Amino acid sequence: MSKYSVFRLISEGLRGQTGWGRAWRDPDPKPAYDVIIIGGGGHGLASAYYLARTQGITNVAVLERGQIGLGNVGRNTTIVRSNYLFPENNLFYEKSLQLWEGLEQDLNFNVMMSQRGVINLYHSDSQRDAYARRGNSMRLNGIDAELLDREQVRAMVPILDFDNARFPIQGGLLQRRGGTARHDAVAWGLARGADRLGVDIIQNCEVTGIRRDGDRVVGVETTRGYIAAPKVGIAVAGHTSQVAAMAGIRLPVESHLLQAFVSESVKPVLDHVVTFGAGHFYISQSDKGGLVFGGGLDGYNSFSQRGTLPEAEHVISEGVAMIPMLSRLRVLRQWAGVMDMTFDGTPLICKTPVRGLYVNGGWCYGGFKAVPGSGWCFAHTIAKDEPHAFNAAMTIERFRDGAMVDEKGAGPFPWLH
Amino acid sequence: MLRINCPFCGIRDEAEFKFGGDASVKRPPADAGAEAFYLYAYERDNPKGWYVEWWHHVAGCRQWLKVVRHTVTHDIAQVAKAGDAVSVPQS
Amino acid sequence: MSAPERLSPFGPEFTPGRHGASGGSPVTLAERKVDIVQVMAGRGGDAAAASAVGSVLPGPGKAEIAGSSMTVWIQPSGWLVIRPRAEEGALARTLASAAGDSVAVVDQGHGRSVLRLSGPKAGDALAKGSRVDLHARAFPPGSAATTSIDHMTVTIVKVDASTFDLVLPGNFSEAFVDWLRMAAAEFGYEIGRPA
Amino acid sequence: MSQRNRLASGGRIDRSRTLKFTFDGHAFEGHPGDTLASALIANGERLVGRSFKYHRPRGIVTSGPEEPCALVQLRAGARQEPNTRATVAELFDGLVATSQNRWPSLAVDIASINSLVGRFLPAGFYYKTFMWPASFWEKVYEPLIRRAAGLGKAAMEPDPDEYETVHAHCDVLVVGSGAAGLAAARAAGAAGARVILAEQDFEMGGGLLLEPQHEAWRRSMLEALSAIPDVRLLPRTSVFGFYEHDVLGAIERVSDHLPVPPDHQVRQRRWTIRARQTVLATGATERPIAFPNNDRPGVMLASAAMTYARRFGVAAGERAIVFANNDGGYESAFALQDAGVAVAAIIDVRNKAKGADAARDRGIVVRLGSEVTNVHGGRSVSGATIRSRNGGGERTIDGDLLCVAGGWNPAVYLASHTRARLRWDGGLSAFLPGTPVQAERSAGTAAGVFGIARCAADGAKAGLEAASAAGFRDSKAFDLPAPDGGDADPKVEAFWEVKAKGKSFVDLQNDVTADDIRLAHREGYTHIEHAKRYTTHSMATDQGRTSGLLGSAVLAEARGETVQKVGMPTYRPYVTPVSWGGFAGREAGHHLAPVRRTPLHHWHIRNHGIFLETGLWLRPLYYSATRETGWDPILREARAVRQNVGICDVSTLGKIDIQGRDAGTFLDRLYTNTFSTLAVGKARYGLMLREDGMVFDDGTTSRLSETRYLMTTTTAKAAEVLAHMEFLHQTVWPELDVRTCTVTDQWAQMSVAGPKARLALQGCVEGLDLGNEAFPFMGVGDARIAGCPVRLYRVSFSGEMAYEVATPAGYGERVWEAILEAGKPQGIVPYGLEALGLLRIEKGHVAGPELNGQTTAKDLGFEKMMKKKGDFIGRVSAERPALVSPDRPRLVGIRAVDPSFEKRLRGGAHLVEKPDSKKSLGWATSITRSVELERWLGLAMIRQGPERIGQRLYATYPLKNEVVEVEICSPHHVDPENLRVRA
Repeated sequence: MSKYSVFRLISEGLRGQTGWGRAWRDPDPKPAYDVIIIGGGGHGLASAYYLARTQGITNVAVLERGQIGLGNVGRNTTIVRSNYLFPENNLFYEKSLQLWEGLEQDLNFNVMMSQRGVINLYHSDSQRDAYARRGNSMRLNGIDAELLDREQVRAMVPILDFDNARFPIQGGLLQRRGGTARHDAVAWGLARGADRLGVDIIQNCEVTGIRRDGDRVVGVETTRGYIAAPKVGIAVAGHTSQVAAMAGIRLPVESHLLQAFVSESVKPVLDHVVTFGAGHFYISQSDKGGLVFGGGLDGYNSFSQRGTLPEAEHVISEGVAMIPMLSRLRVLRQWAGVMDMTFDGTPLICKTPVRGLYVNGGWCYGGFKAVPGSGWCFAHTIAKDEPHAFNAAMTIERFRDGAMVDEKGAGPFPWLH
Repeated sequence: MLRINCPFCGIRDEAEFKFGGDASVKRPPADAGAEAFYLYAYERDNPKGWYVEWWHHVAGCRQWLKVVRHTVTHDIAQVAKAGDAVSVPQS
Repeated sequence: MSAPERLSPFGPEFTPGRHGASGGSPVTLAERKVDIVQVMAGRGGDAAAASAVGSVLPGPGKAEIAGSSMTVWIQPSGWLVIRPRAEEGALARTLASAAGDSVAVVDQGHGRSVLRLSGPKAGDALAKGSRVDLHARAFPPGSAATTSIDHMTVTIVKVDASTFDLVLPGNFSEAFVDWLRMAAAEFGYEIGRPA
Repeated sequence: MSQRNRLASGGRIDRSRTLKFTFDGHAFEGHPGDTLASALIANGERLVGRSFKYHRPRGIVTSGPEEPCALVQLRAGARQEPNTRATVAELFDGLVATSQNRWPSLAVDIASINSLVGRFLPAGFYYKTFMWPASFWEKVYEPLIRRAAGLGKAAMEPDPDEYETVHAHCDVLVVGSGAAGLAAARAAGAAGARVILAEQDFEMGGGLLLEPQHEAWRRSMLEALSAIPDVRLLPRTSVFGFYEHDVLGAIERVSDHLPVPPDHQVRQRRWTIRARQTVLATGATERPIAFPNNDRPGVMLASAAMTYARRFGVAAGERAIVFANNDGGYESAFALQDAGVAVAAIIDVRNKAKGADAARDRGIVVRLGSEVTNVHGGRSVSGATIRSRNGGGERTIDGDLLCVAGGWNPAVYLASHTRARLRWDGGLSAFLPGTPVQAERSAGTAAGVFGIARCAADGAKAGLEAASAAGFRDSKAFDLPAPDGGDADPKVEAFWEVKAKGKSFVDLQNDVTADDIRLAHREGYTHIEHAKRYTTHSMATDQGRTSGLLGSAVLAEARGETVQKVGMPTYRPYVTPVSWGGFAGREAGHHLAPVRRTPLHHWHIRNHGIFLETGLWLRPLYYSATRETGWDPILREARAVRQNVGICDVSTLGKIDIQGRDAGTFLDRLYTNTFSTLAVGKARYGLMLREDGMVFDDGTTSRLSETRYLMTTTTAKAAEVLAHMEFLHQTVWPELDVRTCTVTDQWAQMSVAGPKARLALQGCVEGLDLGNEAFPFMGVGDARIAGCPVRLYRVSFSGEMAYEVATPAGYGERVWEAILEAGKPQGIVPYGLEALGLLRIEKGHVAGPELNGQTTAKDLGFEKMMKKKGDFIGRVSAERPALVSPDRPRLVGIRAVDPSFEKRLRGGAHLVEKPDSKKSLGWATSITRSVELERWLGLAMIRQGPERIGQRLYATYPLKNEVVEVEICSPHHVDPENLRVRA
């Protein structure tokens, strides 16, 4: 397993780049593991990585139905931030952001984490106050946040429409440490990192059943045979309901479509991540030059990974309204991911009614930025059989108890979160 | 773009409608207790396949319609009036 | 006692004149001065509603048009009764007393406005916003459809091959004309006098 | 020499007119009918761009929308657009184009050094480096990468042009107007179907445009189509996406062929087409072969070189070398020769070729079983090295044009969007559309049918079938005169890559080589999606239209599997890139959303109202004719209300008419409190919950008769409340006799508030005794003002004695002015949203910031409004343990201890026990300067709030490093006993 460095790159360059081996192995499944993680996406890979890295559990398998990293971690708008309102969320996402900040050196894989700043625009005094409540909450919890006025926003993002807008921009809430990361690289880097610590990443291995002995889990049936494990973690956001149902569990989760778009690549015009406060639109420019952007959910349950026309109209209109100069650029591609939407917009990282079975899902919009934090907390929860303080609120029971963590106040309507 | 065949107005674009969630859950009677209301409000089958859901023809005849839609293909098998029974295709 | 003249919901800039591209046959648009009453029959109230309105109540997707009066289906057991403008509130009062308890009668004379759009290109201009198929085969005269145009809920009534009456939400009347001006500019358009 | 490569005759250009244009500042000429690409070739311009990563010189490779290399910056100033494919940009007089991604010039590009160090920059190199030291990524490495990346430059000004959308419906949509498309449209049109025929090119005809002998047939078809009223022809229209439910998106380039759009005309128009049936007659794209230096300017697809000669009357070179794995190369070679281009040789990888003898008869050297192992020349091809595949030495051939015929990829993009699985065709070595899953069928070359006559027949069949499927079964027979010729055999020898030393490009735009794909494979990125993402193959603006299959083939070989097994990256919308403006249509700038105006809007404008966008509404914040600033106008208006009387436009409140025998019962179930017992002629404040127990909305509802109520909702929730009521009535309690409808727009409504409100109104109200006994608090009555019918509600939001006056919208201004006139002696002033907010905060009335979906009735101090008996929405869920926990934040008032206004309280501040404490006890929801108490005060949600009344806490606002000491108090800062409203 070769270490990545500029020196290695040069020496490989002199011999035609022929010396690189596989980034991660391609093992056959063993009959049994200490922990099985179902799902080779960002969260599953991160969970396995941190099980090995921080919990010392290396006899771990990640079972992926197809190829790793091609679900939501490979189809998002790459934004990383921790600008949440409630402490239950902002402390968790801050932990995640801190892990992001050291991830490249930790993994020896450049995931191109770029802390270019995330600006949420506000368009009215009441929206400013709501953002201030959030920003102040972040600051009280030790997270960076700045409230910008209109001129400060103009200085940072001059291409916004300050003159002819239907919903004029009054200012913005800035988190400088927020930014973007190269989404595919995160999956690959985590896979390589977990593999180096001994984790088996098994692709083309679909879980078809969860075997129980009474009230506890004993293993999983797969398309490559039965695999035993006393602990099984589900990390298949988008399809959490389907996998949980294999263990007879019904969840407060619905699956919805979230779309993303990329424009052709142009020389740098936008240095930050900017979100429109008068609608659903967010945008950043990738290192390759493409403008990567997205909007809200399509608003109805879906497992389709296919882009739709109404959302393209909706999102792109808001984009042009926010940044009129985009009008003459062209949009290249549109795609969609399947989001687990919970009934309060906050995820699940918790135990289930089945002993030894854990669930990590319900990521709503927050999945990508949560990847390292989610893996770290899930690994802790699995290893210790109890949640860490960071994910203590992210239970299934909170809905029965009335302890929702509803940042938007949208209520039990998943498609509105 | 979904096109929904409103039993009153005919086939119309998604833009005229608002989604209203799972139509297979039924509001419990007032005295059904907390658990029944929890299940009603929060737990879902979330099927990957045929799904019965509410759509409100809000920019049309303002009727709440029951739509049988496939959550992978988005095909619509049936659109019924609120009080009518629907049949869910097997597959 | 008759009420004073009311302000047009289309705003002060909706004044007669020719705009947009010149030549050809322009799209014409004009406010219709009408009374509008929403009639909603309760269970078993359709007959009472019909007898109060005094004409056949059209079924879904249809409008019953007689001269400058029309009755437009808008929802199950719900219609808009549109008549040339007369005494303020009189149409609603008359219908309410004629229809009785099983029918809800709501005056919408100020809550809705009616814009008449005509000319050979009227349908083409409308198609820039109307998601409903307005082609003669799909939408012959006497058809009515409530739909969304530029995020506003609009009821389109086809009066004849090249004439549409658009029933608009009162508070969006000006915004709708803002949109229609853009849609019709390439054909040229003429704002006519209210009638 | 001007247009030195222009042929003396032939082609579809109009030589009688000359168009001037510039490229990189050099002046050139072309003709109508040219694309920018054909005109550049005519003028001998070879080098048109630099590649993305290595900055290698690049030329024109194709003649259509699949062009990966010839991307230019088109136009200048605010209209400039980057990455425009020269191959589809129509030439117009005065066109200005510049090359991209080079510095200081196209010919001398410093960054082309990347090409020299390319061996150190393989696919994914950035994942392996730039990690040390960690802080250098954002500061050093990334800025360098960002600057180097990106092709063209965006205009930095708003787009001056307009766009629009059109909704279309048809029975049969035909995409593509080649022989198959024309025949399909004609067949469907003759059957009586409504047909739309969309063609991305500016001329209808596709491949027919290349053959003069087909011109008569093309014309007759177009004439016939034009004569059918229900057939719509849309040239310059690219269908970019095939979506669910048979909806397709298309973009029409209305004015892109003109210097600027004509008056009242848009630049582009986006069509949303609802098609009962679709015929995809989208043709095929020729594909390249990978060999060293196959990216040099002058290496071109053979069909493109033929197109330039036949359609545009230009010679793409003087001496062509053709490299082929199929017969198509011969057709192109002959076409070039016919146009006067010398053909140096045909290098055919096959050992046998049908056209070889014919070629030799024409004097063309044919080398069977051979391959091209290198291309000579830097900024332009000067020759090629070839060798026999069966061994033997290499030899060099001179030539300035290398035409590559690697086989055909049917354009399956739209079919792929529908999720139809692709089907492998061994003869073509290409994927064909599989079994349709939506209402579509492919025809002609897109379906793997080659030859003009066969395409026409296939198209006609598809058109008839589509019409029949759309319900037009009684198809009239129509005469389809068969066009002749063009029976080339499309079969190829599966040959993808010449194995020789050097950079063999697979994806020309993203600079992905065959070695890059093999490296990805070695590193475990063996799945096509992984290999694609790791190398960025197929991810450029052309989405791999020419390169996609080639990449799969290289990967397949590395994996030791078939191309069929490896598959293709998924094609997603858009087939060709679509402008943002085209998507936005009219919804740009100020037209993003329609403006909702109250009936008093123009009065506000005439009287110096300063507006705020609230949802779609525009509402006056305050009125100021002078240069008042900051709080001055707001305080002035609020004081007038507290001391005298003010009038405020509240027309935006939602209003819902509720009628029926069960209207009272219905309201009892909607609201937490009871309405069935409300007396006729009275109003009552009501609170609504969501089913999860959180507060949904509030407002007053009046009983107009035994069976009729009028509900008011908040401005923000008006539409949601009505939808909620319809849901409950239609799906949960259909047995109730109740009918609802919105009457928000029917009424202009104004609040007349202040101790002198009665006096003011008495001066204009006719027909209603406003005395406190006759018309007490919460009374409702009808009257007239200025001859207009009005309804008065004695309700108050400000905390002062107040009346809401409603009048039919058309009378709003008249009534408003009459009240202003009548209130003059009392000093009446109009007040806006800001003063309204100030007053309600002083009074402790909740609004948006408190009704934010996160608060329960108990949180807001409304627990007494939750009736004990009977069902209502939210009753059960509101009792969940965490929602009744005493620890939840609850509504209280807060006041700055310091009575000066120096230390400012702000909404969004958090409440803490010590000035430097980090533990938030709650937050300030609504803050104002008080006119009554002369200090900052407001409302807050604080844990154990009511128990803390009298305590001092600190309002901390770390975003501005502000801390203000506050006292916790009742939310009702003004008149807590409610004496004024009842006065």
